[in-house]
Formats: sequence, structure tokens, C-alpha cells
Amino acid sequence: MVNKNKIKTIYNFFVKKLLRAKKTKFFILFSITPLLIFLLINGIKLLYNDNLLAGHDFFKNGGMPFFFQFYIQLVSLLFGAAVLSDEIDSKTLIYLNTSPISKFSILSGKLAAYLSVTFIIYAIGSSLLYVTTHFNGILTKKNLLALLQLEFAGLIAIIAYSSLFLLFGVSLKKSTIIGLVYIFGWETIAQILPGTAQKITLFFYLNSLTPIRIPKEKGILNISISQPGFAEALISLLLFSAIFFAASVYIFKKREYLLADHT
Amino acid sequence: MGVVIKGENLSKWYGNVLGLSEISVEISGGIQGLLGPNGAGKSTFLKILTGQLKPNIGEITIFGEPVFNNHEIFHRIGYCPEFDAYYREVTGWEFIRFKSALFGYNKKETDDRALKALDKVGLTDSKERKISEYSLGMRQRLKFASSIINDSDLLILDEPLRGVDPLWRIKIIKMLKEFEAEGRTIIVSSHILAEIEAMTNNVILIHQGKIFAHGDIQEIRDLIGSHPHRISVVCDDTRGLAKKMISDDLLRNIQFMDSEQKVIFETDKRDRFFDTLTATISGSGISVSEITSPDDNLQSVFDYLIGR
Amino acid sequence: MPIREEGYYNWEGTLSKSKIKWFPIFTTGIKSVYKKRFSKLLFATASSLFFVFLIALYVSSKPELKMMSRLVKMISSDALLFRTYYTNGFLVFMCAMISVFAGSELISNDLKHKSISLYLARPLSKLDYITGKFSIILFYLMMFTLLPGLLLVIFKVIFTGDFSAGLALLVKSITFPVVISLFWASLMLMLSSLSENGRFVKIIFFVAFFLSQMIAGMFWGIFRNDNFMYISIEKNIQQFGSFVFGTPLEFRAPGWISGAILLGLTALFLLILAYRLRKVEV
Amino acid sequence: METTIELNGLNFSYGNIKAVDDVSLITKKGIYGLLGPNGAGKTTLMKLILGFLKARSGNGKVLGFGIEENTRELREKVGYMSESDSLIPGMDAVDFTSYLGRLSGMPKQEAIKRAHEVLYYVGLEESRYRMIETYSSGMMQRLKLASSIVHDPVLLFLDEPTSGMDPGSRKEMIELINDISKKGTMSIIISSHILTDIEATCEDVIIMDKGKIIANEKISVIASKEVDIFEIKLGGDSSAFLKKFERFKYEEADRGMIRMQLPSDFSTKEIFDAALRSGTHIKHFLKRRSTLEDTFMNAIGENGAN
Repeated sequence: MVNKNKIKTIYNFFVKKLLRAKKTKFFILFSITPLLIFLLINGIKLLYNDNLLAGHDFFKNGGMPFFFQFYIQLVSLLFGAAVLSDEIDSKTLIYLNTSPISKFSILSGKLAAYLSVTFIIYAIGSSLLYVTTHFNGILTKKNLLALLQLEFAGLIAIIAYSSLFLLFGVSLKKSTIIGLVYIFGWETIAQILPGTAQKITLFFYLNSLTPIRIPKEKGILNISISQPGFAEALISLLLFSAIFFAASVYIFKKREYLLADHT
Repeated sequence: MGVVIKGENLSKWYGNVLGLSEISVEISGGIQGLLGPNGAGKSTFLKILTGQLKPNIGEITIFGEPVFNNHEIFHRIGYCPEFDAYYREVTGWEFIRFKSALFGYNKKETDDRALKALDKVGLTDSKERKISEYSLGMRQRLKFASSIINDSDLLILDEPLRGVDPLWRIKIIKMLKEFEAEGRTIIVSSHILAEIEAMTNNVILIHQGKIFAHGDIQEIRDLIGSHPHRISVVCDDTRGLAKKMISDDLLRNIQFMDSEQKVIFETDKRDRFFDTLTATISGSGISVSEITSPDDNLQSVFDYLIGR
Repeated sequence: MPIREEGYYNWEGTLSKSKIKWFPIFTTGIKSVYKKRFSKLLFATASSLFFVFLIALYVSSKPELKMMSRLVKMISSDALLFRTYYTNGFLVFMCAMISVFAGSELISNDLKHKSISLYLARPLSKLDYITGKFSIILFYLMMFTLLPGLLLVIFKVIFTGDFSAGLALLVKSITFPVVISLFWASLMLMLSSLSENGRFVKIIFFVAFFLSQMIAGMFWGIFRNDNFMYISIEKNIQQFGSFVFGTPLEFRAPGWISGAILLGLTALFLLILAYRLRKVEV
Repeated sequence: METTIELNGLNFSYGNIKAVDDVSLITKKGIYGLLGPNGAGKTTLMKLILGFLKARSGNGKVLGFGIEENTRELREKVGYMSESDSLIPGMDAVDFTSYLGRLSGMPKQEAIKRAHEVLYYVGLEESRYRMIETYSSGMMQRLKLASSIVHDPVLLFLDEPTSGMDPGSRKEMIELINDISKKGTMSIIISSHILTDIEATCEDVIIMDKGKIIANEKISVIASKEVDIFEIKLGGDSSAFLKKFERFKYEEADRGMIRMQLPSDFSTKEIFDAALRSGTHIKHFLKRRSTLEDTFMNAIGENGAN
């Protein structure tokens, strides 16, 4: 039933299409803003022959929160939810639904394509930032390993968030707004709620994968629960992604997509 | 070729909109014209036929197989959708090649079939241009090309010629007839009745969610008892001809249009009328220059049945 | 009385000869923005600031009342009244919200539905089209900046009875809100003409607005140098307000530069808007 | 004022593709069809006349107004129904139509009154208070017609007016177009791919291909060009009948239609005698007139294979 080269066909087509989209170019630019800010700050400091800003501190307090608490979520939302809603808006879903390809292959091919583009955008910004902020000593084993872990954590985060927002896109009407409410509403509030609430946010597990812990504000009852281990976090994130993806395929199969507004 | 499409009392409604009510239909080979006013259930029927919608009651099978959620069936079906839908930032070639690859051919066959489809609709030389730069007619032809890639046994076309210029209309109609000759089944939905008449004699008329008529246009026309057949004759002695024809109980009505030297007869017994007419003309010295049946076409069938 | 037959009837009226061709765009636009969901809620919140200032004005004219002393002190003179009201952080945010609410889809919807040709098939030039769209946002922006400002002066005269407000100050109290409204309107219209997708336009607008604030704050935090305040839209408005009304400046940097930045940006946005519309294929 | 449009030497190209190539044209009052294959330059020509696009070279006058100098006065007198559905969401039909009327300079109350009148005229009276984004494509065409005649123009451009309409409403649209042109106060230019609709409405036809005007004829002239080919349909089997006419050239088209070339002095009586003797009857007998389709195909054919 699952046909690998058909999934590859979908993957290649949509990666090429996405790389040309205006949206992608905008987010690549957006991903290098922290780097530009860092260079600008140190540039001006040089003018005033002030002592330069420490790269590692900027990365830890500025770069990490930017990427792992804002950027990845936003881009995964705008791309993940769009996997299906773009096709419905432009009514092109009809071409896929009337081709000899299973709904599973369509979604896996498309999600993989959107994931890859999101990862490329993220990787450009994050790796450039990491390299410049840890320039002297970048070639040490420690830094290279940290960089690798940074990209790996980003990839897993993108997979998890994109599958969640794919599920939103497949089942809900106003998926983008609900996604925004989830990111900036629930995930931020959950940080300060008692332990169990944090367990049902993706960020909680993500925080154990990143090479540098993202500083967490103390909870109201300031009992900070223990972060899960690397392996445990990885497995739970992958498990969540698989569940979200399976649910999306199930709904996609069952739902009738009325592309026209009249009979 | 057995029955290709079989529908048993299909009913479909969503919200308070009634799409179809108890449609049973069997379609086998050849070109079938599908027509009906907007909002009368024609698009709902096509959506059920292509598995986009599931009927609330009844079920439909193509080549004996169920349609909804059975994607393998599309190896044997080619579908041209109604909307002007196209992928942004993509060229004609990339789209056709993508659609062709979805059938799972090897690389060479995918390219050959895509090229052949593009060539058939005359888009080969503009295949590198972005679809957004195509005119409406060219996008329509591209859509049609995407439905003939797999040389399928069943072709379902939803208004395939909308916005296409007369030159390509004729070429595509000719192409469809060639497909019919190869024994393929083709469902063509269209609002332009002259187009359907140019392709086929078989029509399915859907109105108010029901099949009002299905079969040969001529037979349907004969079944419409409420409107007798109108035959118009242009000759040099209309009154003389009428006098000779009136003796029999054949005629319901005669109408003279002297300005055009035309007389219009209305009759229920069409064949007997023509026998008598031919005999009368050859028997008398009246020189006849024209015999036509003004309401023996799809437009009249449509008007009489739909009653617009 | 002759029967009215079926068929086409001519229109006996005559077209108006007025030069202002874009006026229907303005009136219809105003109505459709008002009909939008949540419009009453937004306008109520935006006008709440005016009522707070009104109460403060009343309190300032009655020395025996001891309420809201801080605000009362800040509006002691007319110049201070205008500066505090026009450059109030809440009002700046409200202007941003109103621009998005009234303006984000003004052109993007026309691009999406290809309806610009509807306008240009009528005796309207592209300039009329832009002016009409512009007037819609300007109307709502000025309704919550210029109008309340003038009302405050009138109420001040009623409460305190002094006519000390000189002509120069009155002129400034009119030109400043107009300049600020022009800035917001041109920014919003320019963004609206960039894409068919209204949602994308809204995202870019808010990203730009918050980013300007965040970067200015971050740089100021690091360098403690006031020149970075020019990056923030809000700080520019406040600085330019203080400069125009001659009240103490927001930050230690020339006030007129903020004005130049605002007017410069407005001109830049209009240029981009004109370029975009010229490129639009009708 | 007899001449409606007068163009001389108009040129326009998108990049290096010549869309309008040295077009000169004079049209009188009345109703013209503008035909041509995809990409022949029809829509571009219309946009040049309306001043949406600036011609590279050449000039023109419409209703006496220069197409470049006084586009504004010109557009007061012209109505344009575009090919694409261009709508303004969030409005019902009355608001939409009266809004466009006011954009043409009609006073507010006049525009609303006139909007109702034209919406009744095009048959949208029941759904004129519905939001226009819920309109079907057929209703959308009627709305576009209504909004293009709300300001009572002198010249009306219709780009694919019957596209997407079902047979019933297409017939009504054709009746509307004929009724408007019959009134005599409005000249109409229709660009359409459906030749039967053009035949049912237009008096003259202009055919374009590759940016040039390659034919400009009266439909009555085309229809009168008789060809001595007869269309014959028989009741039963035609082989016996045809044997009697071996000497003439004939071809059996599909579904029993015979097209036979007969000399002009040939007496038709012989056809009926032959049918009677071979035991069948004549169901259809017509001297073929060249149709618009033949003229179109010949004109395009001569202009080089497309």
C-alpha cells in the first residue's frame, strides 16, 4: 500500500515549490536577524572601542529563547498548518485526491517537504549565529558537538510542532489563530503553572534536548519539576509527533473536502 | 465492456442543501453528456463519482469497485476538475510531470506521457512558463492535459472547454471522439448544448437532484408528449403544400410565415408525417428548398424538461 | 398611464461634475469598517483614554479634589495637555490597532479578488483610488487623535475659562495628529499593497511594530546611548511630540530628527505604494 | 455620432511578445463580436481602449475621446464587464452595484434607485440582498452585467459574458444583450469563445490572431454566402438512396448526416423522388450556409497554422 517513490514525487515537487515562495524568503531573512543584531551591537561597540559583548552570553540569553521559544514555533505553525489549508484555499487539493496515491503518502510526502524547508530556514539562522558567537574555539570538539546537538534539537522540535499544527490544519477551520493561541497562550502560561501542566507542552521536553538549557522562570508555587532525560524527552516528542500525524491522516481520510462554496 | 459506472439510489445532502435524491444510474461505454442547471445536483453527482463526497444513502461503484477512499481506482480514471485551480510558482511542465509521476510510472515513461499530454493540447512551447502567466484558456487546456496522461478507461470531464477558444474546442472534441472510438467511457459535463450535440447523442439530464432523462436525445425528444414535433418547410407554394397534407389526421397545428415562404407543421406521428411529406412533395410540382426540425435539438429538450 | 414594458430603460439623471471622484470610496469604506465585527469594542477602548483625560481636566480645574494628582500635574499647561495626550503609549498602540483593523485589507482584498479593474473601469485614476483608500484609515485615526485633542481644549476652556492657548499652539495641535495619522496610514496601506493575503500583512505589521520597540530597548540597554531610541516608532512619536509642543524631550537627542524620520518614512512608504500599484497588472 | 471606436496603428507588447501589432479599426454604432484564439490579443486590445494599458505607439479615439489624453471622460461613457470575477467581499448586490454607480459619478440616491432597476432587469431581484461572495458563477455574470450598465454607458465591453452559465440563464443573458442593443442607445463589443452566442447577438465580427485583425465582416454577409452543398438526413438506410447519386460528390458525416454537392440548376424534386423510390423519407434537407465557425477556421487557417 505505501509506495515510496510516490512519496518522493510529492516531496520533490513541494520542496521545489516552497523554496520559491515569498514566505520562505521572508523567514530566511527573519532567521538571521539575531545574527545581524549581534554583529551590529559589536560593530558599534568597536566604534566606541567598548569591550565586545560576549558571544556565548548573547547566544544563551538572546539566541536560544528567540529560536526555541518563538521562531521554531511560529515557522512550524505557518508552514505546518498550511500543508493542507493552502491546497484547500487554492482548490488544488482536487489534483491529489483524484490521483492513485493514498492519503497517507500525500500527507507524509507533503509534511516531509514542509518540514525540510522549515528546517533549512532554521538551520541557516541558528548555525550561523552559533558559529559567529563561538568563533574563537569553534573547531573544538565540544563546540562542534554542541552545534550538532543544537541542529538536532531544532529538527526534532520542528517535527513535533509541525505535526501538531498539521493536525490543527486538517481538522480545524481557524487553524492559524488557534496555533498562535497555543504557542503564545498555553505554552507560555504553562511555564509558571504547577509541574503537571508543563508536561502537556512540547516545550517542556524540547528543553531537555537543547545543548544549553533555556532559563525558566520560577513557577507560582516555585516548585520546579525535574527536566526529563535526553532519551526520555526525545522518545516522547517523537511519540507525540507520530500520534499527531496518525490522527491527521485519519481525519484527512474521513473528511469530505467541499472545495466549492455552492453545490 | 460491462457496466462502467453503477449508482444505486444515491442521495446526498449537506446542511439543508439537497444535492441528490435517489439517483440510480448505469453508464457503460461511449461519450455521455451530463447537463443540468446550476445548483441542480450535477456537480454533487460528479463529486460523488470522483470520491470527493460520500453519498448519505446508496452507493456507487466504478468498474465494480467502491469509489470513496479507494485511491487505486484512479489508475483507470482521468479527471478534469471544474475550478480554475493551479499551483502558484510552478511551471506547466513541472505540474504535468508531477501529475504524471503520481501514477507511479518509471522516469522515462513519466516524461513521455507528460510530453505527449502537453503536445495534444498545444502547450509544448509554453511549458517552461509559470502557470500564473498562462491565459485562462491555456490553464484550462493544461487541466485537460492532466486528465489524459494515463489513457484511462474512464474520463470524467467537468466543463472541459470553458474559456477555450473555438480552434481548440474543435480539436478537443475530435480528440474525445477518437477516445470514444478506442472504446473508452467519457463523461462530459457542459453548459454549452451545441458542444454536447457535437460530441454525442447520449445525455444525462440532472435537475432538482434527480435524473430527468437519460439516453439518446432523439428518443428523449420523442418521449416528450407535451410538445408535438415542429417541422418547418420552405417552398414556393406553402398553402398548396398545406392543403395536400391536411387531409390525414396527422397534423395538430399549421403555422404560416409568409415573409419567409415557410410553413411549420406540428405533429405527434413524426415518421408517418415524413413519409406523407416526401410522397406529397415528389407527387406534386412544389419545389421545396428546406426541411428542418427547429425543436429537435438538445436546447428544446432542455427547455421542455427543465421548463425555464 | 402608458404601460411599463419589459426591457432596458435609460437613466435620465446626469453625472456629477465634482472633481472629487474618490469620495464614494471614502463613505463606503467608512461604513464597511464600522460594520466589521468588534469595531464598537475597538473604538470604545480607543476613546477610553479621552474620558480619562476629561476627568483629569475636570479635577485640575477644581483644586479641592485631590484625585489623579500625577496626571493633573502632567496636563497643567495646554502644551503639556496636547503632548501627554497625543504621545501617550496607549494611544500609540491604539493607532496601530486601528490602522490594522481599518486598513490591513483595503488593498490586499482588491488584489486577492482582482477588483482593482472595477475601480479603474470607472472615471478614477490610480491616484483617486489611493486617495480614497487613504481617507478611510485617516478618518478613523484622526477620529481618535485630532478630534479628542480639540475637544479636550474646548473642555479646558469650559472648565477653567482661560483662553491662553495661543494660535501657534492650536495650529500645532492640529498638524501633529495629522502627521502621525499620515505616518500610520501610509505604513499600513503600503503593507496592504504588498500581498494578497490579509493575514500575512497583519503579521508583518505587528512584527515590524514590536521589533522596532524590542531592538531599540535592547540596544539602549547595552549601550546606554539615547541615539538608539530613533529605532522605536513609539519613542519617535513621543520625541517629536515633545519637540513640537516645546515640552521636555523624551530622550537626550535632537527632537527634530524624530520628525524627519517620521516624515521620511511616510514619504518612503508612499513611494513603495505608488511603485506597487504601477506594477499591478489590471 | 456614427463612429464609436477609431484606432490607427496601435502597438503593445508584454516583454518581447507582441500582444497588439499595428491595429487600425473603425467601428460604428451597433453590436460587434471580437473573436480570436487564446492569446490573440483580444483582452489586451480592450484594455488599451479602456486606458488600462498605455499603447507603445499609435493612437485612437473612443466616442470622440482620446484613449490616452482623456481616459476619465471616456470611462464615464463606457461600461466594462471583465472576464474574471472581480468582487468586493462583504457587500450585497444592491450595495455593490450602487457603489460602482457612484464611482461613475452618479449621486447617491440616484445610484441606489438605478441599482435596484438594473438588478431587476438582469433577473437578480430575489437574490439582490444576498452577499455577493455567495453568488454562483451564473449569478455573478448577471451581477457584472448589471454593474457595467448601472451608469447607462454609450459603449459596453463584455468579456466572455456567458462563461459558466447554464443553458437556461445563458439564453436569458443573450436576450438581455439583444434587448440592450435593440434599444439603440448603447453599442456593444462582445469578446467570446462561444461562436453560437456571437451568432445569436452580433451584427459584425472582428477576428484577431497573433495581435493582428485578420477579418472584419458582417454576420449577415457570412450567413448569406451560400454554398451549393446540401445537408440531407434520411429516415432509414441511406445506401439505396445514395446509389442514385453516385455522380455527385458526397460525404457521410456522423449520425446519418449526408453532405452532398449538387449543381445549382439541380431540381430538388429529384431528391424526394429518389427517397420515395428507395423506400425511405427525407427528415432534414437544407442548403448549407457558411457558419461563423467556418469563417473563423478559414481566417485562422490562412493566417498560418496556430
